[in-house]
Amino acid sequence: MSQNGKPKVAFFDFTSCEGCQLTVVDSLQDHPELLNAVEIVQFREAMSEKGEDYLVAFIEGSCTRASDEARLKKIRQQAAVVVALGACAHLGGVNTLKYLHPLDEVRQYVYGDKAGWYDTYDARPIEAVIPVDYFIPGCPIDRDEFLATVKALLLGKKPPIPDYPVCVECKLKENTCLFTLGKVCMGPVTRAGCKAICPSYGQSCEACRGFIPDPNDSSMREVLAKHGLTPDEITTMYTMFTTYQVREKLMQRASTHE
Amino acid sequence: MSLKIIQKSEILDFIHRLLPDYRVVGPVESNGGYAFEEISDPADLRLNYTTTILPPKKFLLPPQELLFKFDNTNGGHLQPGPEREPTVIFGVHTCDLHAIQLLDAVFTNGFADPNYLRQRQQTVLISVECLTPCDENSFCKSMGTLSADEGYDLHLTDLGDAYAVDIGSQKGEDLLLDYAASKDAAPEEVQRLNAVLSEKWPKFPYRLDFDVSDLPSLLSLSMKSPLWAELGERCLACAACTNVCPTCFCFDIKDEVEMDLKHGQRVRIWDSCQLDEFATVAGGHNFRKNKALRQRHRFLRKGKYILDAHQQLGCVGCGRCARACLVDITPVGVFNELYRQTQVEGKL
Amino acid sequence: MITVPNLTPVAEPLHVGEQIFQPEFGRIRTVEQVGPLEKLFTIELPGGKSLDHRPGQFLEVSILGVGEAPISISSSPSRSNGVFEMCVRKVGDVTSAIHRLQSGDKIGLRGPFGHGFPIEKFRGKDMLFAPGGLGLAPLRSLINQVLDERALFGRVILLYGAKTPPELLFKDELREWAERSDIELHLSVDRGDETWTGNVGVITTLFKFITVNPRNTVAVTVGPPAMYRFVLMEFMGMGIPEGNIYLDLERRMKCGVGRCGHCQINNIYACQSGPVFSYKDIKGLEEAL
Amino acid sequence: MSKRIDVHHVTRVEGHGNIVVEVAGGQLKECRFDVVETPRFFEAMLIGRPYLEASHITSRICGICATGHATASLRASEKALGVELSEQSQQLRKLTFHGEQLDSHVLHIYMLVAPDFLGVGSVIPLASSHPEVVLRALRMKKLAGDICAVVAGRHTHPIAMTVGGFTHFPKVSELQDLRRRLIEGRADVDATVDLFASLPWPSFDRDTEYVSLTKPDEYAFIDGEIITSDGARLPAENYQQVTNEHLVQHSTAKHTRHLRNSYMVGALARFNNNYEQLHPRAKEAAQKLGMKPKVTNTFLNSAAQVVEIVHCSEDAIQIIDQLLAKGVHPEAPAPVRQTGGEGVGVCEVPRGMLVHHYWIGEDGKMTGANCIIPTNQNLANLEQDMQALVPQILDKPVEQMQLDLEMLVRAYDPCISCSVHVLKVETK
Ligand SMILES: Cc1cc2nc3c(=O)[nH]c(=O)nc-3n(C[C@H](O)[C@H](O)[C@H](O)COP(=O)(O)OP(=O)(O)OC[C@H]3O[C@@H](n4cnc5c(N)ncnc54)[C@H](O)[C@@H]3O)c2cc1C
Ligand code: SF4
Ligand code: SF4
Ligand code: SF4
Repeated sequence: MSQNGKPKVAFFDFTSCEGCQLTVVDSLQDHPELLNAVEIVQFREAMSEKGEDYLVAFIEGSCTRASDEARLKKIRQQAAVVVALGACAHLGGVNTLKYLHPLDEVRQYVYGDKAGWYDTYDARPIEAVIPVDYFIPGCPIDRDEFLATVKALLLGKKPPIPDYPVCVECKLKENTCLFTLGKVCMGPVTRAGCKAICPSYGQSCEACRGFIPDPNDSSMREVLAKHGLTPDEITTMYTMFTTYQVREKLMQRASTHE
Repeated sequence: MSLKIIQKSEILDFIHRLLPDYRVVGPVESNGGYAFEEISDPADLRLNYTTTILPPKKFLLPPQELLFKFDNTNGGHLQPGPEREPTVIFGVHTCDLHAIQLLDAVFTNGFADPNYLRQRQQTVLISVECLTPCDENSFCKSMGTLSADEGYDLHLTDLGDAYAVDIGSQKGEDLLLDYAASKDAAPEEVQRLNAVLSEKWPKFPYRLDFDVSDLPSLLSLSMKSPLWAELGERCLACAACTNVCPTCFCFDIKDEVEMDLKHGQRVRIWDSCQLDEFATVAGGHNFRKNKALRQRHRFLRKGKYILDAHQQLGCVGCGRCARACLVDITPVGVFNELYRQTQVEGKL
Repeated sequence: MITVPNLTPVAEPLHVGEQIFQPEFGRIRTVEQVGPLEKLFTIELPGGKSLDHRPGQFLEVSILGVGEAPISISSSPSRSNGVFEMCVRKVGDVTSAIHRLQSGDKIGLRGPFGHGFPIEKFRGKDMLFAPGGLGLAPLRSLINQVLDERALFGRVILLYGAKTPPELLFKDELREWAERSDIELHLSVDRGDETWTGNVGVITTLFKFITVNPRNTVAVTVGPPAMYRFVLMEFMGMGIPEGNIYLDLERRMKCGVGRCGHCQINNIYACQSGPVFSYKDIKGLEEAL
Repeated sequence: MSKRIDVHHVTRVEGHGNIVVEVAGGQLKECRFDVVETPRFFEAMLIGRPYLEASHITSRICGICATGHATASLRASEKALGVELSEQSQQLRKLTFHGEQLDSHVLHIYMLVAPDFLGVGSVIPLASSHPEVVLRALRMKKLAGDICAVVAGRHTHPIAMTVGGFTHFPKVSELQDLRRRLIEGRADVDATVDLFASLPWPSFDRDTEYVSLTKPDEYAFIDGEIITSDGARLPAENYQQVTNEHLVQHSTAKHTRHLRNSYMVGALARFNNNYEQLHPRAKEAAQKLGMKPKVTNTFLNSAAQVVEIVHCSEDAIQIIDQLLAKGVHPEAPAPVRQTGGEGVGVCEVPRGMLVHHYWIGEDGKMTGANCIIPTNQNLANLEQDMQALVPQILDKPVEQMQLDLEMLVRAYDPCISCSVHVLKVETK
């Protein structure tokens, strides 16, 4: 807490597009009073000042190189509460698409014979490196959910991140289901909270918010197959943001079968 | 009560005259289908719609409803939710009308629910007679909801260029007299109505393989049916079935606060027995721990539990859940399969 | 076939006005830590109103901005003095917020809800209480009423178990009861420590210390869901009729008035028909235990 | 006298970059802008994914110019697959593009640049010292974001834009509402021009080659040819002749050079090259800001952004008027004419010219990609500017030098997170 009684919060970014930080700035458009409720002591994208005595750390971006780990650990040491901000931090996000190709090939493709100059490894969620208290899912995060999380933390509550799937919100919006329109969608197994924004704008949910706690994967894959997807296309659907999770699950299954 | 006639061309004027005094709601085109929406341009109304994703229930029991506001500055000052608007709902199909009658019972029996009732008392229901089935998913005829002799304020039947109007209540009669140009039905119009009604019934198939009065006992006998486990394998637990259902009324209650953390509101939001969390208590114990048990609960509620508590079936055969389900779990399919199983076992 | 118990309300909630969802505000008089995670709150109603509850009933307790949680009334109606007590274990959002309250603070209340124990049916009977852990909190209300009407009851036996010695709640009262000759008290802990000289083992290990007259005994258990099956077996093993066995079925609850659906056990709503049930009434319900 | 300036992670820019300046004995020894942002490998990540996903993946290159990346990506795929956009789709694309341009420019000039001039460390103290300025910025940003939201669902990672058109269409009432707000918003736009016209812009002069897209009939944002202030003009497909990307060791971002050692892209380049096509109200604003091409003061890149705010607001009104006149008609995306191919998509995102170059296989999967990011193109020029600026400010205290250098970096509105999407040029 600072002297004015406002908890000090800091924002950090790792490998990301900074769209979640931008969404934080956007959330001020309708709620400038946020600045009265917390004291922001670090926010590189928006300010030059730097305070090191933060209580809550919002971390954007995934961990993609060994040197990120030390920085993450330092933040964890200082912060009483660590919140993963957005899909990159929460899931590894779109950065984990790298997984689908052997890493050397990726580096080679982009940097050619200079590949050795750059330090990088498989992208991973920050939870793979430090304990994370809460997460705000989404690529990008949802403004309202960000504000609700801040309020919940101030009240000493768990942030109200839903455990139910996107279909719940999609139905409440009375969208015609994409499956009815001959398209496909990851909504049934994806964590809600985005107000089903993608199906509402005519596009498949791509699972940017990660999976619900107990998804019925086998049934979901059957649904996708029934709507004409090949196994390869189903893998593609499952890996836009969640390659890390899908891979973890496969490895888990492999190790239990051993 | 007496039968009235209103010309189709008069409906637009009827709504125009209502608009200053009422929130007018009815089926309009939306997302390639239809939806009950607030109407600002009477020309948008589609009384010959097929079905909607969400039932008109959403105007009586909104997906998110303010229960009261609070100001916590000095320990708690409460302010009840806003006054409800007088509302006319046009185009309620008879299945949905039966569903609203059930909701009326649910929210009146025991501790009456002021939030629901405040809106309900200010709502005028104008139902329409269905003359062709919505699609292959509806099974209203099997559920006994293909017609209604009560529950509406006004009831319209399409006679071609005019609607026959049944008056179901004083509220309906007053509305008709004050806002619409109608006349008494002539004998030949009464005849036409009878003809229309008798022609419609054969067009609707029975979809249950047994009489609906056997449904409650069928379900009691089926508590241990292997079917539930099969459904559990398939069910995605997306809760689409309950969210679109006109008779589902389970809810959650949540607090929302402003950024000052002092002012806020308590809201009621739709909940679903199909979601993992629904029956989970602190410590993680879930009293219906898998999808199979939750599906069983859903169907027993529809065909038995609600009947036990409120003397009306909890399913009106609208078919919405069947349309919404991605893995083809449908009441007709489930009920018929349970019936088949009991037949094989020689139980019923 | 599943049975449909026919349960008629025995007590009307007093503090549910027309606005069934709006809490009234009581004021906290005292707060006492009674277990590692448990605090006992003494609360007075505005204008010195009395709660007039029955043992076994509960309140929906509100912290505006955080939410509501169902909490049993832990004090006996026979000792109201214009106040009542609730014992709250800190497990989540609402219960943590309740724990942050101090004496003098306001607290939102709705209820009391549910049936209490049908105490008039118990009079003249021997009473066997077997609460586990936090289960003593709701049962304490009934126990104290029985003690206050001691002459109207036969034997009073209390078997109480907790996980560890510090988790035994209401130690002062336990000590008092231990000293009374008209209560047979047996305590047990799942895991002992250096201070503990009593019985070690789950609560069912206490049954070997007692004998009862099954025809004339009312047995009551309140505790975590996992405990019930075993305690019920003990009760029935002693020959106590199912209709004389009572238990408290706690479920997630939101409204308290039989509508929100969370507490539904097959066709009944635990908040309305319960949370106290006789075993006879619910044994046919697939989802009860 | 020797000084070393080492700004670790320059703040108030998008992404991570360090300034390293070393002066010994009054001589500039070293002057570098290190990009230390983590490499991201988007081009490689695209390989093997269906082309329909490409714009969703590449919008994640940058949250600030997400719509720009999506647009360049879609244009690349559309060129590769022979897709012809309907007029309505083109209008909608332009409208949402303006939304992003406005959002990004407002963010940059108000939240990142203005604090330097108003003597505060960031927008947060600015909110207490100049609340009306911050509230105006937030209002303008909200309107900008809402333009994107109405057309494509949201600004950061637009949803409804797809190869061949859109999957969702704005309602007439939504467009009318935006139009009304844009008209009302003119007051905020004017106040913005006045505010920035009153700021003491640092004097600095270094002519360079200004590179941008150009179109015959409009101030180019989407599509067009490449034009440079040194007189070159070439089709977008030949972008490599201009960009000449090369790797330098101190940076995870690639550098570029054309006719000189470096060139500049961005609002100032567009202003210099396409001034005549600005909306009359934008030209008026330029006059107020004292700008007439060719402007060679890099700091005025931010002022050129102010001019573009006026232009984009006015052009957005015109586009909405045209859409409203014809009515918005939901339509299926334009058909794909060939199964695979190669295409170059170009647009002028807030920070300058952006190129996406795609190769799509017969099976509809991406086989190669190359993205040229504006900030990369500017890095060499930024270093040259720093080398020119340092001797002018050598006698200032280190803190002041540091601030001046940071201000110079910020003038470029560098988007470092974008710029690390370097890649090898040859494919397959
Ligand atoms: C009839 C009844 C009597 C109870 N009596 C007591 C008592 O005397 N003392 C005591 O400490 N606890 C009692 N409980 C349990 C108490 O209600 C829960 O521990 C409490 O609701 C948890 O809420 P929370 O917000 O702190 O926890 P969270 O885990 O943050 O709760 C999340 C949500 O789950 C719901 N929930 C979780 N667990 C339960 C539960 N067991 N019952 C109902 N809702 C739950 C709550 O509504 C809450 O909104 C009783 C429960 C019931 C049903
Ligand atoms: S469109 Fe997607 S999210 Fe919406 S109901 Fe269908 S499957 Fe669910
Ligand atoms: S619909 Fe799916 S992809 Fe879109 S924002 Fe929601 S969770 Fe993410
Ligand atoms: S259960 Fe299905 S068919 Fe029955 S009323 Fe509900 S939505 Fe309609």
